[in-house]
Amino acid sequence: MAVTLMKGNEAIGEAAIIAGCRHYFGYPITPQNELPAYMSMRLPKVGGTFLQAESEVAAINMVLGASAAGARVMTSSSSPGVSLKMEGISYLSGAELPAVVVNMMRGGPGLGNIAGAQGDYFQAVKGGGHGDYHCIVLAPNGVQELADLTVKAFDLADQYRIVVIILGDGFIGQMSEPITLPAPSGRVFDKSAWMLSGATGRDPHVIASMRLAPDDALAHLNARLQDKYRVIEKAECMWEKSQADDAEFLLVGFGLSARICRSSVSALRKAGVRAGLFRPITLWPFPSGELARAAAGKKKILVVEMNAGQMVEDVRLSVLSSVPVDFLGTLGGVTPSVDEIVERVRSYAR
Amino acid sequence: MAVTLMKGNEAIGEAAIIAGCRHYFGYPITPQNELPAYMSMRLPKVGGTFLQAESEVAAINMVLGASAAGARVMTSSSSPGVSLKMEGISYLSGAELPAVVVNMMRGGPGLGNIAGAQGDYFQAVKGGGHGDYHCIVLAPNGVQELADLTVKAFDLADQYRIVVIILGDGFIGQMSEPITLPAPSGRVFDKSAWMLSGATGRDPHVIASMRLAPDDALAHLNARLQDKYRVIEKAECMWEKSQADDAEFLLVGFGLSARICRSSVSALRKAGVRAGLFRPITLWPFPSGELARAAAGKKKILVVEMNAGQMVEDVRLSVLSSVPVDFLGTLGGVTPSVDEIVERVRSYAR
Amino acid sequence: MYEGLFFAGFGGQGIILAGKIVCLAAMGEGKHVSHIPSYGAEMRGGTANCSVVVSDDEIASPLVPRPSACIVMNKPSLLKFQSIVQVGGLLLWNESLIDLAPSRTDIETLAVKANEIAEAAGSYKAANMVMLGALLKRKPDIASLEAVIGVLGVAVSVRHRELNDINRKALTGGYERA
Amino acid sequence: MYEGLFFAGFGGQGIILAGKIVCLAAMGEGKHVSHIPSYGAEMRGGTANCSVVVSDDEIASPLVPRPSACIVMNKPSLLKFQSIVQVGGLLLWNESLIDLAPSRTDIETLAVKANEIAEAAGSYKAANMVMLGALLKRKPDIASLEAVIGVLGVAVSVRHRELNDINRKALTGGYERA
Amino acid sequence: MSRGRPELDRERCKGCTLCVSACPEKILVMSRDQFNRQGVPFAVCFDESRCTACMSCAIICPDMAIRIFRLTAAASEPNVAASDG
Amino acid sequence: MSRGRPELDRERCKGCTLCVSACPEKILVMSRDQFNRQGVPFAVCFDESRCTACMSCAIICPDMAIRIFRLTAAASEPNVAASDG
Amino acid sequence: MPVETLQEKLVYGRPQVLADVPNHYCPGCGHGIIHKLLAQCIDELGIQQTTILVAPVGCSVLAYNYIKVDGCEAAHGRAPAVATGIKRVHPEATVIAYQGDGDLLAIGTAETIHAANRGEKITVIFVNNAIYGMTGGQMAPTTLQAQKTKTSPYGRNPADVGYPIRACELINTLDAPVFIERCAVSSVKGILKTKRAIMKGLRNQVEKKGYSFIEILSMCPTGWGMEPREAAAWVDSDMTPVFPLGNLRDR
Amino acid sequence: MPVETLQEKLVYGRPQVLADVPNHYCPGCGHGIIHKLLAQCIDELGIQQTTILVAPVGCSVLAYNYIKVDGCEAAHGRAPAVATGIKRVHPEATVIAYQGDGDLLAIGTAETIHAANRGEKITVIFVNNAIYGMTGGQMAPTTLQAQKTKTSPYGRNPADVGYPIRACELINTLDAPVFIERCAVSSVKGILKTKRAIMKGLRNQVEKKGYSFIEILSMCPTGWGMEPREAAAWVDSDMTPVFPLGNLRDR
Ligand SMILES: Cc1ncc(C[n+]2csc(CCOP(=O)(O)OP(=O)(O)O)c2C)c(N)n1
Ligand SMILES: Cc1ncc(C[n+]2csc(CCOP(=O)(O)OP(=O)(O)O)c2C)c(N)n1
Ligand code: SF4
Ligand code: SF4
Ligand code: SF4
Ligand code: SF4
Repeated sequence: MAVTLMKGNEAIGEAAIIAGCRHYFGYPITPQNELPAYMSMRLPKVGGTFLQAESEVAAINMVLGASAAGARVMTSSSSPGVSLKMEGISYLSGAELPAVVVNMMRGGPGLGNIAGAQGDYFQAVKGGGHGDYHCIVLAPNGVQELADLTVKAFDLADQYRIVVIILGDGFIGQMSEPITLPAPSGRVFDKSAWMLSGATGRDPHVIASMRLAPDDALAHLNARLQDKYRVIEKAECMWEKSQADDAEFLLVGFGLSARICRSSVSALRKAGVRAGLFRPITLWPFPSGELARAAAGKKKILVVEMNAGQMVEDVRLSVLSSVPVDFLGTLGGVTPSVDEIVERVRSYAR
Repeated sequence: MAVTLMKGNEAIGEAAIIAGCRHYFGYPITPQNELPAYMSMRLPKVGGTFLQAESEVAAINMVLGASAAGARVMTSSSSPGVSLKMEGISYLSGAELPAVVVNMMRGGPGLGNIAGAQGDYFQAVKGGGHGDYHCIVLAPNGVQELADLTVKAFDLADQYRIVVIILGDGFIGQMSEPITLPAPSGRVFDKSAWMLSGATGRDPHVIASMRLAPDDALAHLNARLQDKYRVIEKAECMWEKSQADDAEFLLVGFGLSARICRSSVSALRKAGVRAGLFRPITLWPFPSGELARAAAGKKKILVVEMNAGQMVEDVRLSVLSSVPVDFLGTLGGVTPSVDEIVERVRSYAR
Repeated sequence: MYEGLFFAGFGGQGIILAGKIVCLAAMGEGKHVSHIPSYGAEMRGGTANCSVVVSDDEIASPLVPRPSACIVMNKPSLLKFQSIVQVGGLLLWNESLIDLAPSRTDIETLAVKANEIAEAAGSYKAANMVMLGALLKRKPDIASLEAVIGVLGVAVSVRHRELNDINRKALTGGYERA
Repeated sequence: MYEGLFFAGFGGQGIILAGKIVCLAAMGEGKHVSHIPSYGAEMRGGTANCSVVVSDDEIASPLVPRPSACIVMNKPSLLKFQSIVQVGGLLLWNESLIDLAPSRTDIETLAVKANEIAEAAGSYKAANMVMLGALLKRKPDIASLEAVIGVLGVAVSVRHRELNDINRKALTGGYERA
Repeated sequence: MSRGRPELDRERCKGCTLCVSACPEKILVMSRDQFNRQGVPFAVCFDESRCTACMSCAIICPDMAIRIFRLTAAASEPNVAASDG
Repeated sequence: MSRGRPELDRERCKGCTLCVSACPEKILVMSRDQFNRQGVPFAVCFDESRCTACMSCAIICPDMAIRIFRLTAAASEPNVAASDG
Repeated sequence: MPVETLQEKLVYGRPQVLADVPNHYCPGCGHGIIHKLLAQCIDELGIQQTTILVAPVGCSVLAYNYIKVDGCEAAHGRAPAVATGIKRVHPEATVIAYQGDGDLLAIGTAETIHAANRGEKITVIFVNNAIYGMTGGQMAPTTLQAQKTKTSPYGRNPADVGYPIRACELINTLDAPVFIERCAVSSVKGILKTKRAIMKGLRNQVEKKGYSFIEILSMCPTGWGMEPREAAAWVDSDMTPVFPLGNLRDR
Repeated sequence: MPVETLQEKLVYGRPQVLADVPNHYCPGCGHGIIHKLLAQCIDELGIQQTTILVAPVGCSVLAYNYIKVDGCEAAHGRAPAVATGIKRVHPEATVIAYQGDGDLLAIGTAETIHAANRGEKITVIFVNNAIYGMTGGQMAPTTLQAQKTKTSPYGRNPADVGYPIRACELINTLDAPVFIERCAVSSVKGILKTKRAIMKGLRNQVEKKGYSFIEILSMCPTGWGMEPREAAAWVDSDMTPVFPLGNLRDR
């Protein structure tokens, strides 16, 4: 396959089209504008629909409609815009509709700035919307993975009838790297049992998250959701380890932070410090078991994030008291530096 | 002071007025409609402003404007409506504006139902909006506390220039109990250094969450926010213990669940099982240290929530591996029963 | 004392109000009380019910999963709720609208022709008061009939105060017939 | 080899494009590359810069906190970024628009009259290409001049392709003068 | 002139009385002492012979509690459900 | 008829040329080989004597790079900043 | 018993697509009438198998339980966005957004205006009952001047919160819609007119013409605190002067 | 040097309330002109000390840095809501919501309509430049038919996404607003008219009259990919036919 230099945001777009996505609804916001621009250029050429919605709220509800109608559908935004989608994501989750939502995070809170950041981990992973639900959260660390995970995201969404969030950051979206465009997975999902298409020769289908009667109807829906989540937790954790087995110190990071950690591991190894990296690729389900195994016997874990400490809670929940967990965070769209990471880890060794 | 039978939602309204709140912006949603209705009746009588906004999004942004203008201001909603306020809450937090937001939680996700529930713990406590921010989250367990904590909420909001969320559930909002209306705290907060009122004889004030230049301006804002959060964590934790000291088993719950736990403790004690209760009153800051102390030496902790397991993560983060933590949750607006709690705890004793 | 009460019927029968009146009266007599309505399904045409606790001690859980006394005002409520009454508890049912006796045998049951008695007192709309009167007779520790009559003025919204004469008669009628 | 490059100037000077061209050329020669623009402050009137890594090995972090070579196209960029160049690294500065020499003495510096050379090649807008040419001469392991000229056709958007003749001349001009 | 018959479903009737006001012949009234299983008085026709099958009552009924039959000469179209108005 | 003088702030000028088209006397042009510190050509007045102080250029300038002075008889109002248009 | 020589013919019966179950609406509620009309039109156009109904959050949240077509819930105010998503996937389907006044004109204002402005090929049925029914009678954007509601307990005061919004007139400023009409279901005549408007609105979709908007003045006896008959009379006496009936556009 | 017998008088200078700093707008951007007009009006009305400016998310996000009055950021689209909150606390203040077309007519449609409908006593300055400037030139609700933008790369297609929305006409269907006018800053004459409209809009607040809405057609040379002069000409040639200039209401 040919190698192309592609911008992260555009790679998502092309990968979505490869995955069979023909409907995109979104609203402009930096730093992800190249994605809607790309879709507006490409989708009409492949018989698809690009629609710039009047707002992020409208966009996520158009996604809901298109998904209910059986389509593979995507929206994208960045932090403030994604906050506006919270109600809609909760509705999609309650109605068990598949959708792919991209968040190219920027510095917050509020209007903040447009530098890349990782401050929306809690929102994506714990659920920024109301009620008990989960989205599958994928954290690509570069352009190739953005493309590959986009294709995977559509399959996961359809397989589990769930929202899949691609949680990137502005830097990754803006970054260009050479990639090999992924092939379609070829997986086919039959939606005929539930999708809306007109009740031709069958009983009407209804897509709804409301459960009023009997009293425990909503509890039943939730129980089914929880069962599904347990299945996903078992089946879909993804992670990457590098130089972790013999390491004394384990760095944990996702997305861009993980790449900075990888450089830090090299630097540390060069300096004679046995460091390794554990990188969760799925943030939900969080690879807790794998991390606990990887962490066993380490002297210390250092979690590096471009936020004030979010994933670190899941790391702690994974290892509990078995290994001490330290945290290094950067705020407001600043990236962590290899130097400070190296310095921190060396301080443990002293 | 006279004892009055009051509905939870109305008690909040009256307490807010006692606390000096003269501006309310909201949008109808069950199960909190008695609060706006009450405000629409009372505020005009005390020279205040009640305004039914066109949406929850508009309401939270009116709150932002009124708060920037120096007023004590409140909004209220229930789960789906609160999801729509996430962007606004992130903006308020970034601009360091005080506000009181009430969420009378209902069954989710999506439209769900209108029974009381506790499924928005993560949203309130971890931050459903984008970026690194915290709201002080208060979890009253009855009508008296709803009133008392409402008065306190306004003081906390002004003292720290922070959003305070009163996280109740539909049952508590709808419940009537005899209460003694709280007195005003008498605390006075001088907002003249930052509020908008017209630049009379001073430099203009600007209220904003955006920080563009220099590159680390947003990092600085965030660092200041984080410092503030550390102060609040030290100073403002609230909790209640009952029969916890000699207990072998510790129940942990908030709001209505905590009251059901209290009944369960009585039942267990009657049955000869030494159970006790730890009830966080502030969910953020979470009383981790106190809980860890209270938990020391217990055989087991049982966390009871009307959700699929949310606060239980903070309990685990507090006690780590020191005490085993079990969870009992109810879904979709169903309340836990004393019987099942008792049964669960007795199973530990066996 | 500790009584967990449960009132059930359809919207418009004054279920919530009956519970509130009990609370106010019991409060006046120094009791702890709590009242939780089931506030329907955010839609029209639902049933109405509420849980009331009256207790000498502070009330932990305000929920009443197994009431010591239960008032049911229409047939769906009887069918749905008779099972939750605690063994040995009391079930008052509105014979005027329910054509089927309770099937439980391990509880005390009492049929009350509430609509008829209320109609006789002036309006069938006071059927809730009839049931309440009957309850007070059977569960005198909750509150006295006088106390309940005494709070009517506060409890009933201004619009309906003219009904209080009827309410008083209905309460007494129910009390006497129980 | 591993080169961390940094390009800085104001919007409209073709900073991002210069970085992209380097990537494309280096890719063609089998290198790993990455390119991150600083995409301004979501507002107008900002500066533009980008970080490029060219490496024989897979690239871990695409960030370039301490570039081995840095091109600055205007004065604010010089003032802001000369300090980040790694000791012994290379700083190329556009003498046409900067009236102040770099103050660092622990790095290699090279003044390029980019606008003049570009103007001579046909348009001052090709100043970025002049700088790039100079860079290629000094850091030949990044990519060959031919490779860079070879990718111009792909890299430059259709609208501006007629400029590629000028670009080629500007590249060569910069290369020759460095 | 043909005549008709309103068929009132007392259990579906919610007692709104809209049909009563809508009937131009004024032949509908609410039951007085009778209640349906939902406990409300329901609409009844006290003089079907005056019904013109104008369908006004049925058209306005929000609860589809009224069907209208028209009485026609025997050789008319087959008797199928139809919605009109 | 009074005469005037446009005062052009070359460093504030962004070179948009709106003033050039707005000037009814056509006495403004963009600098040719000169650039300001931002690197753009700036507006200059090549014949102040023809300025009528009509203020058109100043009014349309988005960057407040033009101030206008009117030349009046000595005994006129005090010389304070005024905004007009 | 019919006279011997006569035969009984059912001339007004339940539309096939209207489920044979009691609805949950209050006595005298206009939603019941409008559901029936919609069902009749779907029947008569024979489009049951290609219709997709988007139900709003409001009293009619369960509309898909009564009208037996494929149905979709929309979050409060978002029915036009959801309908847009559906229609863009199934351009052949007849997509209906059924909405109340809180839904369509308050929280959903942006979605309403923009679906109309795009000329989405959908049919919007707008039930204007001048109040929020489902949540217990709060002020709506269409609440009349001086009308008392749960959140305008002293009557809607235009000096404070403005005048009722006229949806048809608002939408009539946009270029794309092909059909805009306001009707009322407070009388038999009004109902017949309403049916014709709905028919037209649906036919415009079948014929791929474009966006249709039908506003229907409707009774909410519960929210208004009126007897159903009073409520119907109030529509005619108080609502129609503010919301004049008639067709505003038919292309 | 002026002629001896003559004296130089400054007749056009920086308004006092306009900060003496370069703005960040692109060359030829209308925002700079409009800021200046607003500053002149504030100066002339002498209301600097009682004015509160709500800046939108858009190119003018930093407006409060240029106009030296109390300033408040609003989330994208929410300026009217923020202004409402402020005005309800300080009814004596002059509260201005300054907004772009994406802000006011897309994401903020509901807030726009409802603040206008309530007759909030604020002044809305609506900068219509037919595009999203800040985010790099995407389609706006006011983008013209066939106009190419980043998200309408083949030109805005009315059959797919409808026609440009006319804000003034939309708001003119509401009862409460007291002043509605559309102007343009593409020419000196237009600028003078615009200033008068802004003046009126602010005076309406000082005089406690009510809600004023001023739409200003403005150039975005960068977003349109035009030279500033072309852009100004395009406002007159292409925008004004779609958005006719003039006063729609003055009470
Ligand atoms: C986001 C959100 N906000 C508020 C609500 C509560 N809510 C449910 S229905 C409704 C309004 C109902 O009024 P209307 O749209 O006029 O319809 P009606 O019930 O009168 O038919 C509201 C505010 C909700 N479910 N979701
Ligand atoms: C919730 C949210 N959505 C999107 C954005 C991104 N955004 C910033 S400005 C803008 C639109 C700018 O266009 P306009 O309002 O027309 O103002 P202009 O820049 O043209 O003056 C957008 C979409 C944001 N900051 N927040
Ligand atoms: S069909 Fe006409 S005449 Fe007959 S009962 Fe109904 S309304 Fe009256
Ligand atoms: S209109 Fe229907 S529901 Fe109403 S009274 Fe008549 S039959 Fe009954
Ligand atoms: S509340 Fe009003 S709109 Fe809702 S069902 Fe009852 S009458 Fe109909
Ligand atoms: S992008 Fe357009 S609106 Fe924004 S500053 Fe530049 S010219 Fe002005």
